[in-house]
Amino acid sequence: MFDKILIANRGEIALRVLRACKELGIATVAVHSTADAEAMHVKLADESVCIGPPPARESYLNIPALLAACEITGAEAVHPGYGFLSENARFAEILKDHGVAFIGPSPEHIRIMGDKIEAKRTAKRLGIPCVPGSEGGVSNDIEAMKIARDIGFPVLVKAAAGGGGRGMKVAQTAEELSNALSTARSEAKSAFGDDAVYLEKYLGQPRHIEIQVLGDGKGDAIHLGERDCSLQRRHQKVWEESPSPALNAESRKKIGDVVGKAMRDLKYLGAGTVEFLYENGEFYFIEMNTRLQVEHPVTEMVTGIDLVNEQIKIAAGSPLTIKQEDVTFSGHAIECRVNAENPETFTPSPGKISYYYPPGGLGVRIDSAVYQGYTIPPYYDSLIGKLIVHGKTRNECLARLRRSLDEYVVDGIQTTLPLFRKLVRNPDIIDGNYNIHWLEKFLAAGGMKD
Amino acid sequence: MFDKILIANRGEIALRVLRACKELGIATVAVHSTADAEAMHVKLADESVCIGPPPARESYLNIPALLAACEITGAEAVHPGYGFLSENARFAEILKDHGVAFIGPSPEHIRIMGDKIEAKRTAKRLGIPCVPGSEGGVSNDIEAMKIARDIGFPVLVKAAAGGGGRGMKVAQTAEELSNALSTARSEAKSAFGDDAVYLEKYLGQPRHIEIQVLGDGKGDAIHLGERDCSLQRRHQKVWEESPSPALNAESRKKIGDVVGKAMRDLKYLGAGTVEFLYENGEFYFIEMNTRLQVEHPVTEMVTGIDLVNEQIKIAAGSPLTIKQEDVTFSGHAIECRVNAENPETFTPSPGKISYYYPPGGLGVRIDSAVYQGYTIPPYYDSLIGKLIVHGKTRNECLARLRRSLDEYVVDGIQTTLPLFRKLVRNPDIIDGNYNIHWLEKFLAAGGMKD
Amino acid sequence: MFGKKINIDAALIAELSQLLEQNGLTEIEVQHGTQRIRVSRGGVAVAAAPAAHSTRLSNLSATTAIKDPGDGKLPGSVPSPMVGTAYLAPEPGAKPFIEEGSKVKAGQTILIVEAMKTMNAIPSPRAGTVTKILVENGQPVEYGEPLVIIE
Amino acid sequence: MFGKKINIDAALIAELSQLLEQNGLTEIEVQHGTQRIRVSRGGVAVAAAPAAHSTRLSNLSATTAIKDPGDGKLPGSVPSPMVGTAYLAPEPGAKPFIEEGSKVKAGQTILIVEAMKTMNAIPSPRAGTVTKILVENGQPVEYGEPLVIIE
Repeated sequence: MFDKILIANRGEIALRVLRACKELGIATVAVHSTADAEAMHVKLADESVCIGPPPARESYLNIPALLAACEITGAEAVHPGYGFLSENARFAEILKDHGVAFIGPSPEHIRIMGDKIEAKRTAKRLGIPCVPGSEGGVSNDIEAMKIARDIGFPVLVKAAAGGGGRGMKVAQTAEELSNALSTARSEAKSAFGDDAVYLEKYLGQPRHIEIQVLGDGKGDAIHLGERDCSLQRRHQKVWEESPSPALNAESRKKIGDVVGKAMRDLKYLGAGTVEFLYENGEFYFIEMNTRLQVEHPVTEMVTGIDLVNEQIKIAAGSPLTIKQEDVTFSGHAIECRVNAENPETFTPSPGKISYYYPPGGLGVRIDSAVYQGYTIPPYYDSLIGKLIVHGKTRNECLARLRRSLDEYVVDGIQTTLPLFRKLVRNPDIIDGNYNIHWLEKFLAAGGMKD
Repeated sequence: MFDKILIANRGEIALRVLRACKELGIATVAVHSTADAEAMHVKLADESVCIGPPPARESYLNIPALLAACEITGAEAVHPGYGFLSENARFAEILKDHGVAFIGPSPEHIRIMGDKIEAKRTAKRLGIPCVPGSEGGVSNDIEAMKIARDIGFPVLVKAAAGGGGRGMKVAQTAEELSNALSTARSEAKSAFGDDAVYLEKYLGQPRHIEIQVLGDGKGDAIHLGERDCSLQRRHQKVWEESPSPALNAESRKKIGDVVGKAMRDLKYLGAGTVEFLYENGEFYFIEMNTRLQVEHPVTEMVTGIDLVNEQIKIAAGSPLTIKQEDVTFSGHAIECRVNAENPETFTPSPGKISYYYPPGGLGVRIDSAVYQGYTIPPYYDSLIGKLIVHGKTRNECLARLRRSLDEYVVDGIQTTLPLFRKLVRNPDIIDGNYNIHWLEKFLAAGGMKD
Repeated sequence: MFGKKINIDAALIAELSQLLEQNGLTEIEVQHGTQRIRVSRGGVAVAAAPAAHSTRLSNLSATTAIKDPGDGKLPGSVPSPMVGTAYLAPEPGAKPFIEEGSKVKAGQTILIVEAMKTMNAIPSPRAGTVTKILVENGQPVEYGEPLVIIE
Repeated sequence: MFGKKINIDAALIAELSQLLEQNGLTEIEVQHGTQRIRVSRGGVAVAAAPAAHSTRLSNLSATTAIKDPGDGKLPGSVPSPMVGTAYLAPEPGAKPFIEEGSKVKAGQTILIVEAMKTMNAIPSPRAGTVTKILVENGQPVEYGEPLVIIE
């Protein structure tokens, strides 16, 4: 096992990793920019090293500074958290070259999953279900119709050279296909100078469901069930839960087994998440995150497994100590991401926390690195805390979430707490009846004004 | 179900009950003395009523004031918490007479279990194991020897009229009995003017182990396993855990089944705790507490059952929704009672909390009603918070407890946190190797000075 | 909502005041979620119903504690010695014990607080003039809540 | 121990100072549990080892934040532009780049910071006199940590 770990991150995830290290009896090194000298992870670490000025590229993304910090402190391993260098294959490689362990997967796997096309090709090869489509340009309407009938309507016609939604048309039925093709072609031609288009199954109302995995890099891997992260705003998850209101034990086992097998075949190392869109009972691969995720606590709450603890043990060369049959799912967990933002406009609200009172009691977990008197710097992301609540049932979990949101006090800055107080009382949310568009629609319809 | 509950208590337990009410959608009435106008349970309740001046007998123990508070607020039920009026049979009766439900057992059961002799008689009748003894005075040495051999050495010779340890002698072996009898008789004669003595099995190194029960008052009852509360100072529990390091699944089931059956036969209503001394694999009844206990969270953490929620549902006339076979024990939980006291002398340390930072993260629960800027009044008990930690194993739980104790900051007053920081690192505690005398010996030997 | 400062909606108060006048009322109370506004004329100007002080968590960060009306710190006020229901007259329809402007002697009954079906006569603590009656007939009162002001 | 104020044991410091002198040492560091005392002479007076600032939770309640030596706010000081190991001479045994009292020109190398096996020459930001060298040869330095004072 490692004697000393350097935590190459900040905020709540740095504290999360630090806690796991302390519980394993491993000494910790916090690194920080000059803006984070007063941060909680710095105060709690055994050692700390200032690695640069506030801009992330000169501090938290500064590989030479991080290596020098490893050198002068003698850290044996680096935990990258999420964001920053956590999915930087080069960082993982350089660490390896310097004899420092990277707590994460192999550089090769980071690289594969960081490349959208390569990731999809690999997923397909491993038997992970992907969005069906034409796999290349369609040359004429007859071929297009054949493919469309194969994958089933509605279909999406996309410009091969496209991006940003231009040259994209939906054909709900066979009748609409010809029209959609010609419109997409002409838009593609004028926008990109190339009228090649391809077809893909169109998902109108999907949920975002992701599967948590753990692998030992030697061919053993397990899945830890799913998280439903459909409540998003501008592709930012705001509320995550496990189990998904849309899955049952059978569908969970089915997709879990597929993903588990894929990870064993890949010889995946460490924690990872395979993300899917889910519609009409079918899963469609989006991407794989080769790191710990913000929402990992909901999985911890329903499985009782400490994911960071497992990450560290795996990185130190230990085989998986948990077998698939030992993984059980108990109760329900929801996470709310509390951001320092205006809850209606979502404009960031950095500044000093003049009063801080986190909720407590049965089933309530707070993962946060803020404290009363702490000043949230304007340089980094606005996540200031995660409220994670567990209950025997989804209903108990919702009731507990409601009362803990009402207890939570953060004064001096604006936070997204009022948004969650609305959501937890919304009938659609209570019924689990939402998809990836729900939150944007709710906000656009003035849901926060009622 | 009740629409409105009055919480006849203060501090962390008032907040605990309030949280359960909120999660059940029940309106809450906080009552408070003038000293508690700024208390957290008052701030969070839907309504609050000031019921008297600081002394408890004029406020929290003031039955007419509590009844008047029920009247003016229209509360349908009263939750008494622990302490104060929670084991006052008269209060339970008067509430009933006024058409207000008491969230607790029948006045009859409160009364029986409040009388030491009656409680032991009832326990015996119900098949609960008690300390074996002579059941009355022993007239001569021959009879005494016969009884002593029956119950087994060591035995305790006690003055029938005694108290306060006078006229009490231990006979470790048969050889010592005659001497112990004559010494005890002469001490009893000179101290109480009565030389009658009786015999009881002597427990030298017992643990305190208690069984949590829930009954519906109609003959259904279950047990929720045990708590080991052997770490005590002056009969005050300071650290409680479940499961007990001394029991295995078989012994747990055995005593649990005995207690469960006893509660079914008694037709016990609500939550209760049957307390035992435990030595050499045998249980000996001490008393039964007919209320919620301070240490109830450790049971909640290992069973996932919300005890206060169950109390309220039972009091509203609902049958038990949990069957014995549904109760499972998962992982390990430890509670530390954080008191506003000097950690060496245990002198109370009321005053203003100038800084408060509770620990967070996976497996950490805080039950506390204090907050930064709150002034702990000098009138009531010194418990300011309970840190409850859960882990998959006892070792994981201890590691997590250690790191959360190190995170916990309470400034402005003295607390017993330093005591727990010592305990969690002590080899005997780590090994679970302690009995009811351990803590006093540790303190007397200067354990806090090292 | 907890965690937010109480915002005083001056326009709403003005609107309610107008409605009060137009409809010849003495009191309007509007509750929406956890927010409550009570507008009254002729009664005592308290922010919330006496038995339901919605002192909120937002107070946690206030530098000075918001004082409960139960403090009895109003100069010249007579605090209620118990929780119960205050009555201004010995029986329904009878003449009130005191009126604003009445002279009272020490020990003279100024009102009754009923608790547990018992009528408790509240004596004046001193001789003086009743300058203000702070409770209405039949109003629930807390321990320590000011009942009348005697100067 | 966290949550307690750091108590300065003046007697212990005096004793360590005496031991320092008696044994001809420049530094003694004593750690007991989470408490650590470092006494040194000739070096810069910092409370803890440079790479291990044990800024503790007890600071949370301090009204003024305890300043990191890494702030570079010492008047006239030259802060380290990177994390690494500081060397006062171009190679072991060689003459140091500067000594206290040296006059330096702007751009003149005053020391080296090694990071990732690379020797980075640190130039003087201005002309002046070196009044204090704040780091020892081979000492790890943080970003922004004051290296020397040039007046």
